[in-house]
Amino acid sequence: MELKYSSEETAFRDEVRAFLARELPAHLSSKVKRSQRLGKADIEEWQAILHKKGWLAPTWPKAYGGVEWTAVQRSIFEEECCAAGAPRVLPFGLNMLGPVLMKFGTDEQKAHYLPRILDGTDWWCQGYSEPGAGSDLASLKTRAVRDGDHYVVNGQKTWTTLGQYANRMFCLVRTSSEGKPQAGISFLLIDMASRGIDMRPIITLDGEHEVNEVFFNDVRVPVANLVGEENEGWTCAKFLLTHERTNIAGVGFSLEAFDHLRHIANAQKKRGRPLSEDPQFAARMARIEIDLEAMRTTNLRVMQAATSGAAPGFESSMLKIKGTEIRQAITDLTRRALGPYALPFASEALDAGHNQPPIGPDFANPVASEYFNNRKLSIFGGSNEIQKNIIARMMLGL
Amino acid sequence: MELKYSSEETAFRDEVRAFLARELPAHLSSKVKRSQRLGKADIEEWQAILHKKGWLAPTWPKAYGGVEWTAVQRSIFEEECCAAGAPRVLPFGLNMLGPVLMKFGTDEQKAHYLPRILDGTDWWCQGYSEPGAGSDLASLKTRAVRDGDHYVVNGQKTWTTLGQYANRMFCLVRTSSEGKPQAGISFLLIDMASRGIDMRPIITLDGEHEVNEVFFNDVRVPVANLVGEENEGWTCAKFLLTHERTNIAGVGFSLEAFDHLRHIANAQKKRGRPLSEDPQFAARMARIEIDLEAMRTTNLRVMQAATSGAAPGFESSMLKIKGTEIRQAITDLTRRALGPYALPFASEALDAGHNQPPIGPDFANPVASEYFNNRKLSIFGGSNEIQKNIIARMMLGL
Amino acid sequence: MDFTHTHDRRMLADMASRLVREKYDIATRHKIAAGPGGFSREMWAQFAELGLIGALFEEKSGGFGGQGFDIAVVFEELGRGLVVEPFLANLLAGRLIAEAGSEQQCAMLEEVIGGTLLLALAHGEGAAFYDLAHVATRAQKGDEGWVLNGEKAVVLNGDSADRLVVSARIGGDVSDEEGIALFIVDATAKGVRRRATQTVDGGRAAEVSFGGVKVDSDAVLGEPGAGFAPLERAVGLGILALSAESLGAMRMACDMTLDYLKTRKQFGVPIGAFQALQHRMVEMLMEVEQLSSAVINAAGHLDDPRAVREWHISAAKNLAGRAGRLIAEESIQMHGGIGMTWEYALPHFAKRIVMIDHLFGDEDHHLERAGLLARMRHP
Amino acid sequence: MDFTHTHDRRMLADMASRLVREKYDIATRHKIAAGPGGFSREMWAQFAELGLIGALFEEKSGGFGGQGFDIAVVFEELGRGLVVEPFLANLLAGRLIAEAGSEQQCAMLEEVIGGTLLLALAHGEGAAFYDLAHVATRAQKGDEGWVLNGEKAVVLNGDSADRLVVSARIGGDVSDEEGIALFIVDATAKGVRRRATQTVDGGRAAEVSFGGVKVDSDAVLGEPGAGFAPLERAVGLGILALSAESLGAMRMACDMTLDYLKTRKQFGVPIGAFQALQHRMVEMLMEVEQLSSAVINAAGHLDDPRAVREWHISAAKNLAGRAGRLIAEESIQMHGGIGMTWEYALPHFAKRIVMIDHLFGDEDHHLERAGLLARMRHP
Repeated sequence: MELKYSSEETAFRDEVRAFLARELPAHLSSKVKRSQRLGKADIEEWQAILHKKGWLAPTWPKAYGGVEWTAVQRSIFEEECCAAGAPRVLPFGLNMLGPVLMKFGTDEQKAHYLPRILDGTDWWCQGYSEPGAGSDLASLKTRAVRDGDHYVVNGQKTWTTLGQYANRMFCLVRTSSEGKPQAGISFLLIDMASRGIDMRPIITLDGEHEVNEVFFNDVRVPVANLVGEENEGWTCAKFLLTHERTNIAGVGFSLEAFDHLRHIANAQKKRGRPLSEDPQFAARMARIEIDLEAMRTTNLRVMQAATSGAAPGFESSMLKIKGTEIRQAITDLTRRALGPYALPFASEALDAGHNQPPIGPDFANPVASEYFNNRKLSIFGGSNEIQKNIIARMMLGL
Repeated sequence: MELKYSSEETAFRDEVRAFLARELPAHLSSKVKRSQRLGKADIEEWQAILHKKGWLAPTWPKAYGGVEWTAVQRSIFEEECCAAGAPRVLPFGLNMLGPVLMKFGTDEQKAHYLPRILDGTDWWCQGYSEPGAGSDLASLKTRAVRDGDHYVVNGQKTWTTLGQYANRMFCLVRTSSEGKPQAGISFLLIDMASRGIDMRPIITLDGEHEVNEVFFNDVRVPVANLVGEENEGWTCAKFLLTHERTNIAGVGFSLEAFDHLRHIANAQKKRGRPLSEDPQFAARMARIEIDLEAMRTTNLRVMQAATSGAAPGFESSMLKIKGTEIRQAITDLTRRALGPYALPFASEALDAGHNQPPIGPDFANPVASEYFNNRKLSIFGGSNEIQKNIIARMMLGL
Repeated sequence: MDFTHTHDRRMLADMASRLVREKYDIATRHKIAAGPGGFSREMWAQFAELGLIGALFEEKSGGFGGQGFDIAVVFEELGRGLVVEPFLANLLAGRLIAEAGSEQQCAMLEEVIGGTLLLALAHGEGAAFYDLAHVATRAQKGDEGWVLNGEKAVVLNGDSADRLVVSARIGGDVSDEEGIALFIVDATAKGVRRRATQTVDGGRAAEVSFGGVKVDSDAVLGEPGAGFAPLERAVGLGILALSAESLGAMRMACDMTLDYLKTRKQFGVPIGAFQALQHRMVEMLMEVEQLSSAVINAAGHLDDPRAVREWHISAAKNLAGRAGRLIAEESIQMHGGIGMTWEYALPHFAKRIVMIDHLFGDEDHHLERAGLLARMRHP
Repeated sequence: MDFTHTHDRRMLADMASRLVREKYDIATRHKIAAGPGGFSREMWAQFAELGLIGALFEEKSGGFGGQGFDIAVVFEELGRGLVVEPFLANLLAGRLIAEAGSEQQCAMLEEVIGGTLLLALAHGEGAAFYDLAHVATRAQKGDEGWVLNGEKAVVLNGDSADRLVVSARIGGDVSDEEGIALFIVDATAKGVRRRATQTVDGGRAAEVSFGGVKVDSDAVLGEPGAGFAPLERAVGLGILALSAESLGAMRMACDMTLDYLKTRKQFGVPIGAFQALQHRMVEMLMEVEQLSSAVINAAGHLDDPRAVREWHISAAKNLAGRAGRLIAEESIQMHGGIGMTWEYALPHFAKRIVMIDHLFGDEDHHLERAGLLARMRHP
């Protein structure tokens, strides 16, 4: 046991900091720090910078252009990026599809798609959930019927995050209704420019367009775009879900959000003293900080164990649950810190370039909206209830 | 809506107070106030005093010797008795068996048993739970086989509260294994002096003897002791469980316990100031008091609605859950109020007559032990989980 | 003691309920909220005509009720419809005028009850953080009246009000209860600047600044310097109203969630068959019943001595905050993705429920206050 | 950074684990706890022989470890067996002597590590309520030494200790950090009165009063008046130990509950099939993992600057308190009636877990303290 960073690790942190100070464009970090909207170009710009440095794919093998950092390095990188206000790196290609292709893809698929993920040619989106298949994913109904060298796809996907920017989708489709629901699922790669695809925005409770529904009407997909065997897509899906949970704890986000909360609680006054000194508020802050510091260590323990071969199971579900609970607790407390200033909300102030003076303190505008938006954290990516079911099944063996 | 007590209600409260001041023996209230053990004689003494006054059976019809108080009168009586430190009145005969006999008993049974409940001739205990039938009561296995004018009973009951003092037990036994488990159950009255009954104490986690297990080995019970029809005992059982919940919220206990907590929190000092003024502790107290005052009104609303004919359903389960949660929260906070003085525990100090000086403040000794003992509240009498199942079934109709 | 409503009050509740149900579906509500001023003047006129504004005022003020239970039943129904019309603003300012005002001043309440004059309370300030006595806005006595200088924050419906009831300090320190004066100020008076903003729950508010605003002596409401007591009473009614509104919104959120649990299927069964969700649903329902009792207590103790009255006010608001967060978050969680969408009604209820916690003291504020008041009651 | 234990420490943990598992079943534990002094001197000698006492002390004190992780792994195993032998008392007083004592004074640690000399820390007082600086007991300087007067409350294993480390005030106000002196006092010295008591979790403690107790000058531990800093460090180790002990007890409670969920049947299925119980069990397990991390953090930051070190100490104790209550109450609840019985092991674990919250600051105390320390770290 050694909780101190080694000199190599400290040097790595310095290197990351220097890189961020030099290469992270101010117009991007400014948007992130002020919770303003990031567009497609913003995200692509940052990913290109990381790609140029060779740091875009921390978890990929070097052979595929990855970095092969240790767990501690990855956590340092994540913390520093969050602290600096770097845009988040999209997980769809890098953390979800990439590992699936490396494990189940043909040599042609790997050679074609993996470089395009790194160089930004492809923006992938995820075609998993359907209106009738959320937590119960295996009940999905979107059908793919073989027709010569093609599959013909019909059905509907939903909650497709940032699908409006994507040119490709990895998609679970039903190729058979024999046997258990899981048995007849296949994993397909779909060109979003294909005829018969219709994408419609879903506006979330905070008025934002982040997710979409996607309709498939006789969409023809080459059989070459099948990953793994036909009807064996569930294996890919499960594998993907495990890897999606890299960084599922969101420790970096939470540390940065807690810092922001501390800033706000010091600035806000209650009876003339900083709110951070109010006994009730201080207790709420302390409770979150204690949970967060413990989870930071839990996360590193799990990541380190996973690196040395232990399969993430109980732990990855736990990190999802605790990680999202803590992130939600932070945005909840940040909302409370505003008092009545949580109410005013100018949606237009979330656009860069908006330069009206704010209503209330300059940090106030996005806070309540983010609190509501973050309710999604415990729903998406396998709801926290599903995660608890997974843990219970493992622990109880029932 | 009128939250003020009417002049009649205020006069009634005065009458109750005067009665308690005059008739409640000091040696009993002293034991209650100091959380000392009450013996059989203590409880019988107090019930005899109430019986003499005609106040032993608030919920019974006058025809059977009851009082027929209104809901508000009952709550006043309960609050005043708790505040004065009166021993609790045992529910087994009065609130459980009594109403069952009135509803399902023969004229002979009513004429024989009801007066004996009031005058203290019979001390009833309950024969419901079995080692394999707790929350799942209908799976009980104790068998009664007809043999001429008798049933022959074999099996085991458990958690028999104060069974060590009882001369009679009302008991659920299986008389048939046909149909659903509920279908073959009968409701029997058993003389505890019968040959073949063996009672053994169960010592609880706090070292006390309050509950027992009872073994039946070829115990002969006259068929005349069957209440209701053979195999129809489940109807009696369900009816009883509903009536058991009279006063299930325990508002009077909670009010008195909260007063005691307030006393302790004023006496205990933190950094030289009363603990009751510490922001964190004050917040914990306030939260409980708010919940308690709301439940006091919820309880009266339900009681009043029940009096005017509405069947207690959702509400009686809710009162059980919330009522026990609040009682447990109070004993939990009382424990916290002691600081390190929660640890010392002299069991012998719970006996009247003990006159060693206490370790620490005079209120400290029983507190932690009571906290642990009160864990039972959410388990016994239909666990809070079972109550939630009941409510869910009603609400969801699934 | 009696827990049944009078016939008249049941009629009032039924009428409000019917109106909201029939005329205020969620689509209408969104349209109204997005329109000019954030509410509908026609709808306001209808509410006035049916007596729902009058129900908030006592007969001596020209109203038809004004008791705690009148306020509670009306606002509970408003909460069920997420009604955005300025009931709260007019209750707060109107009851403050009724409480402290001269006969002449009270005369304007006829127009308020008739729906033709709109009021708002300009009291809270940016640095107050729920401290009701915090007033930095100053009033200086001049030759013919007073001059007001200062800024008010998040004035509910302050953008559309015709008149503002303004608190300003004439003595004492910034958070003293003594030294607060109240004024009735024309919203278009010279030196009054209003900056409107939408609120995240679909309402409207304004920042209002007073730059050397001159008012006549007859603009003073009650005794100058003694404004805290009537302010506390009026805000107490506002808190009662908000707690009841939140209760109504929570009942709707629970109804929608129960309905969803019965109809939404996963793994071949309605999700309501899952025990973990069942038990969480039960906890939500119990908290709603508890809040319902706390609202009854607050409404029924309005005429009690201050420490009792205000304890029950704080108890209701604390429970509204605690239960509100539970129900808002859990109802979204149990709905899953659909609960996150603008198109569905539920999240709008959740947003209103949570934002009510930010008005006139959140759960922590009222928990601390209840503790203080309890120690006054039981010294 | 590395989260694996060294080989030596894994050996230590294994040895402690085996000893507890093989020699310390619950029946043995009850018998020992009910015996004279509340613990077994033979068992203590065995622990000494196997080096478990020595593991708590650094090599320079004659021990074989004494690092934070040594303490953590030993106490976690002690927690799994509900061991009642006076490890904590000897850790607290022994490490205080090691920290502040002269070479001569430290010489007695050899006997402590050998199990032949028993120590206890007589510090807490009735009115302190977890305030570590609260010392009303006074020491007056006389001609040839000091005279002690005062009373100490709930001195863990104070009834059977041979020597007491006593805090007494020689200057400053009753809760000043300055002005605390420490003394090593023979437990049988004239004027020392001890009143033994059982504790509700099966341990022993004593009220100890000092009535004009005379001690020599060489009884002073460290610099008179500067006792707070070493006291805080020693108590910090004690809190680490208690948090780890609680962790071990919680792991046992969770194991028993998991086992019960798998085997106990209701309604024809194991009760672990009920989703509400499953999810609650998962929450328990997650909190245990969190506490495990907090214990690692506390053990690993012992050499950091005070604000960091003590923040992690308070974080661990707060989590031990919070997680402890959850796991104690939930494990009893899920067991139902059987969890309420003396005969069954579980409730004894629950009692110990909850009572640990009452030693050296409960969850609220350490929450407040963590908040203060966090503001020192991030001003």
